[in-house]
Amino acid sequence: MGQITLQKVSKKFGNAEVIPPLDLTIEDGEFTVFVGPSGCGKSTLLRLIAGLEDITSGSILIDGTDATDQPPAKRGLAMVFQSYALYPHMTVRKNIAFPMRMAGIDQAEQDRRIEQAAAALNLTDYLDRRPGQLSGGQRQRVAIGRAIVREPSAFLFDEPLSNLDAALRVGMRLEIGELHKRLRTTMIYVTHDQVEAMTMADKIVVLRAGVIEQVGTPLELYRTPRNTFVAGFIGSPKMNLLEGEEASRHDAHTVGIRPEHIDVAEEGGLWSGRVGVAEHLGSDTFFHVHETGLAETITVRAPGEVNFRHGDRITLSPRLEQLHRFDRDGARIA
Amino acid sequence: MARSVTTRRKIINTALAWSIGLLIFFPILWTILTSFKTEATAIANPPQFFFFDWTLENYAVVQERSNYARFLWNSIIIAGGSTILGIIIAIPAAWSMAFVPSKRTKDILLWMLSTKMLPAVGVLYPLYLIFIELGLLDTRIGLTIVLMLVNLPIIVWMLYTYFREIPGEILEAARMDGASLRSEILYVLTPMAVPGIASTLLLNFILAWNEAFWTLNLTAAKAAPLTAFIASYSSPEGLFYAKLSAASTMAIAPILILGWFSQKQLVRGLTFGAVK
Amino acid sequence: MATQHSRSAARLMMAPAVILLLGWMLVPLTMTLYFSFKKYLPLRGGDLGWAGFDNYVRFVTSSAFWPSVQATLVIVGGVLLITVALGIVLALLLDQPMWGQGVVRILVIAPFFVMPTVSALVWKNMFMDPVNGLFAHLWAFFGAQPIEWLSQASLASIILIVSWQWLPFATLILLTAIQSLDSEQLEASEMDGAPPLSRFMWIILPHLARAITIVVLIQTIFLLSIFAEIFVTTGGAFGSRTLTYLIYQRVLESLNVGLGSAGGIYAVILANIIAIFLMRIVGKNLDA
Amino acid sequence: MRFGKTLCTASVLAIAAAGAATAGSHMTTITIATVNNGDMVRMQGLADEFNKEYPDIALEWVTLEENVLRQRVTQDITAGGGQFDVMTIGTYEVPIWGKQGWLVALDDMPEDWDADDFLPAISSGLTVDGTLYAAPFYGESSMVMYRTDLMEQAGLEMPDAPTWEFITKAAEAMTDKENEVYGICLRGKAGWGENMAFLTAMSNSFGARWFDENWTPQFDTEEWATTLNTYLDVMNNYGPPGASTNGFNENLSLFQQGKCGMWIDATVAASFVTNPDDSTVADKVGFALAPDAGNGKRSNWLWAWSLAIPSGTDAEDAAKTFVAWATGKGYTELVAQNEGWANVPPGTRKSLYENEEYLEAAPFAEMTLNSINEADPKNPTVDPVPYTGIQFVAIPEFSGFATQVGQEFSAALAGQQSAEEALEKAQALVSDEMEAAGY
Repeated sequence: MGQITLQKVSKKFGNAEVIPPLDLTIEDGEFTVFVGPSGCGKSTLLRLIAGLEDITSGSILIDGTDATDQPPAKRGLAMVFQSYALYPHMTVRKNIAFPMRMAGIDQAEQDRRIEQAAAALNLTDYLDRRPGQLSGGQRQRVAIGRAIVREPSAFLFDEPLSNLDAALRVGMRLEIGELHKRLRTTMIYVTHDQVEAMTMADKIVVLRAGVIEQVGTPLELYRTPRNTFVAGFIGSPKMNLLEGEEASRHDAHTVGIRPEHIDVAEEGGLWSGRVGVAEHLGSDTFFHVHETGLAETITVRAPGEVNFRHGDRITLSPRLEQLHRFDRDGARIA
Repeated sequence: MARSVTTRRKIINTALAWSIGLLIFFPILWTILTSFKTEATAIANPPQFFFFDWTLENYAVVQERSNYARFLWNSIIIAGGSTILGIIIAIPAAWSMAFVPSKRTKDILLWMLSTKMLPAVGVLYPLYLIFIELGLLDTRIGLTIVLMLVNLPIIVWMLYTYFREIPGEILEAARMDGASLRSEILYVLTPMAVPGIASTLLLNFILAWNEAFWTLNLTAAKAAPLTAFIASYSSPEGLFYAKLSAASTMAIAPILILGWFSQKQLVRGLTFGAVK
Repeated sequence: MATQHSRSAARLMMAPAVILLLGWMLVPLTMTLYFSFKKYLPLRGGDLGWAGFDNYVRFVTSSAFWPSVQATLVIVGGVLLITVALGIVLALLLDQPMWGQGVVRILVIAPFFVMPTVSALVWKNMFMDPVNGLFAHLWAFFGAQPIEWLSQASLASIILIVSWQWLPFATLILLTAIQSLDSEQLEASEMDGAPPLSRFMWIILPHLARAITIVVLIQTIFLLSIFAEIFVTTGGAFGSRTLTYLIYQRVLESLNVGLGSAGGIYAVILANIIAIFLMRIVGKNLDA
Repeated sequence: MRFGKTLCTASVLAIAAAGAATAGSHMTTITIATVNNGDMVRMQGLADEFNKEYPDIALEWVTLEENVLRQRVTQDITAGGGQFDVMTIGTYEVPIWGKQGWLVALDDMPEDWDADDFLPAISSGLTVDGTLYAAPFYGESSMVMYRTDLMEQAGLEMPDAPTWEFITKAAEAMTDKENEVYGICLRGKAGWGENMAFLTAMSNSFGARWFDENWTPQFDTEEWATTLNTYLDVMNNYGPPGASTNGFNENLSLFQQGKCGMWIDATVAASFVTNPDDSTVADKVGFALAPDAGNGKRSNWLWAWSLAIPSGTDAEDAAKTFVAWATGKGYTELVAQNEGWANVPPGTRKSLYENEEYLEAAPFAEMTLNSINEADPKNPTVDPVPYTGIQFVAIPEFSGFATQVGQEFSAALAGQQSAEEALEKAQALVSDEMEAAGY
């Protein structure tokens, strides 16, 4: 079980309000990702849930009981830290056993759970090593193992993949995803990387300056961003946001069009411009187009085989049905 | 990446460093050498370096005159006891300062250090009266407490700087894992800080060992450590360099040997963890 | 960065150390303060009534007061200057590649282990004695008149002895600091065409600022109260009487506890002035 | 984990060990504070003999350098610390402390201790209002010790009672700096028991005094100027280098190495300079009375290192037993048996100077006795004074300001200031201190 409810939760550090009062419910078994640029308060929010920080006002309910004043250990949550926070003086086995030792679980049960977790995480051969002797990915798995054996009602991940190299990150992403599928336990995952958010989440919470901008499934966020901030944050490369005359033509203050929703051709398009940098990824090619008279740069995603060079003049055709319209305050116009 | 250096440069470095090192070490070497001389050779001009008749006579005389083992044992108890006691009191304090800093933390830390600036002579008489009142004069326990208090600020500061190097996330992890404050400090923080604690222990052991004001003024016979032992050889009837050297060697040898064996920890300790 | 719970725990855990030190500071200090207003002469039967500010006035107006403050500052300043300057040179040298670095380091650390009393005795008798000391032999060997170290150059001699004791400390801290300097920084500046001297001035020295601060702070704390070195070598004669030593003479040689206590209070004030001054600098530098 | 436990256990053990130190049997333990002078060290060496005789008294020794010892015992007795059962103190402290009631009267000592045998000059200095408060361990005056061979070379002959004029002449004649032979060695090290002991005694022979009868300091007088100038002249011209840091010990060592022509110092030094084990000039030493300047007073002092028992000790009987043993006639014989007659502690008993064996073994015995008898602590100098004491003034403040005066004179000897400046400063600081003390 692991339903987590935040009611009017706020946090001040001194006089600075980091998180204005907010409400949020995370359903049992859900994989929720907090995403936002650095400094948006997502880690703080996670630490409030963990109990590592006091909330200034409001209350936190875990499975319906008020956990606001409970110390971290009593909340039945497990956390995986950005730095993994492994105990360097203990072996992998001892690291994993530590929470159980603290909970006073008997030795046989401890061993059983360690074996199980180690097998699941491919750590069996490393149980007697110390964290210092492990690679980054292995350390990550130990940290997860330490979280699993507690059989918590929810897992909290604080940017767990940011210290890994790109290839490993993709692998670990999948492992965590599969773990979730297997355990069906609530997971809250903090990241600043929208790709991670999109690929892993059941539900994404987009935060900016402590305020929730939008909550929804990845596709909801992709298809119907509630405002220009979410529109610009979700999706890669970023959505092109245009103001001025082009926007007015669509009765909006701002219009947005994603790079993958623009077609390129040598001629005949709606807009025209000159190719700046062309990034050839093989499957796709990104063109950064200048001199369109609409914005500094318009990014376009074209199939890999399309081949224009720096300096070529091209034309662009936006698919108008995929156009997002926003008002003066940046809110979506339905 | 370290760059390779020409052999010539390395030879010059080596020669220079060794000469300076030996120069700095020379007074100690000379004392040790002199302790094996007869009184006559000790003051001979030109000075005798290695080729003299080595004798252990001075050590025998010194041992006969004063019970070295007792002074040594007192030194060990007092220096060791005060250091360990200090560490036990300082660990929680340093934990608070390092991991739960408040606006006043630094002020408290600096205040603690400033208590070390109080001139000991100024408070000797009052303290002597207090010691009489409490029956602590010439007891090892009294001296242990005083030296612990004298060194406590340094211990707290050193531990504080070591603790600050330990990432707070690990302690938070322990807290998430269900560790109580006590378990957190005992099972996670302390073992992780072992190198820092070891060097703190060492440095303060040395400071306590060499402390000569309180140890001399608050003891008579029973609790007198090696500083009192050496005080009975300063300026004796006639100047007996060889015997003085023997007594000096006996007084500094234990700590010198300890220091050399634990050089690595000590170097760390001396840097107060504050320089990286 | 913590919860209310850990904050109150923190306060509780700091309590023993704070209370002990507070007691250690306040109890004797209060007694000293009390005595300082008393005519307290143990050899005449102890407490002879209140003295008002007599002791304070007498202590400051005594001809020995200002010279003793001056001697204190000269010794502290002199030792700091020598240990820091030589410490940097030595640290730079020890940082170079060489054979037997470990052994050299041991040789250089050794003086730190020597009891102040022992080192004072050894220096005074075996080196600085104008007849039998090694220096006298050395001077005589070159045909020079041996220097009467402890009387003709008493302050310099004491500074020499104390510097010898503290040089290892300074060297080690500075060495560690130098070793932590990113060699890429130096290489970059070399690529930029900086000659060795400016590399030292603009890269190494600023990097050492923090280490130097620590050396100065710790050494000042210990140097303000040096006693054994003076007691053994000159007994405060020849202008080497520091404030600490002057108080010692008042309290324990003249057994004028009242007067000495007043001196003690002055010393506390001086120490605090220096402390505040130091803490200002250190406070800034320690945060880095 | 284990580390924490070890830490706790270790500290508990350390505290327990520190606390358990004092457990003991029915033995009475007495703590004896003493100076690290040769005679006292010898006494410590003979402690086994004491224990053979008194197996139920255990002796704890606190042997310290003179200045440290004096400070420790003074601090302890004034504060009532009770750390010591027997203290080694001198003629300066005994009258002051005895008057304060800090010392146990030695009026019920065993019969065979024979208090009447003590030399009157010595015991009078340890007596307050007719009661003896300390037992003299050894007594001393000061005298001239000189090198007979150098004197002969110089073509001079030392009279038994020389004048300062002669001493100066002889010093000049004996000085041979090329060979590190200096005509005269005198104390220069600052301290009331070091250079000031010598200079005060010397000043007496020039008719100077510390205070007039109204307790006004007298450093501005002609007599003091003559004293100090004579001293500085002879030392600067014929003294050893570094004289301003030489005390008794340093001079002894110089003399033993054959570097001094003359040395005016404590009579006890005689046995050391004539001891062939330590001295290279043992068989070339002559003795004479301390010099005078024709004013009817000689420049010799009087001192007795004595054993006293602080009142309030919890082992008074055992302490008395020890004091009686260490200062009794039996001890003298014990030392004679073990170390030879020349090494017995001198200057305390009449009987010693009637002992043929001693007189034969100690060529300096007669001169020592004469010097002691020459001294008169009640009338130390030419003019009357309000104080007693020859090389000191028996008031509590003396040790403090005399040491500071000593530092000024020492600085003058080191050439850092002139005699006039030194005297001026001395006058100022003594006036200050006397005023502070309420005279």
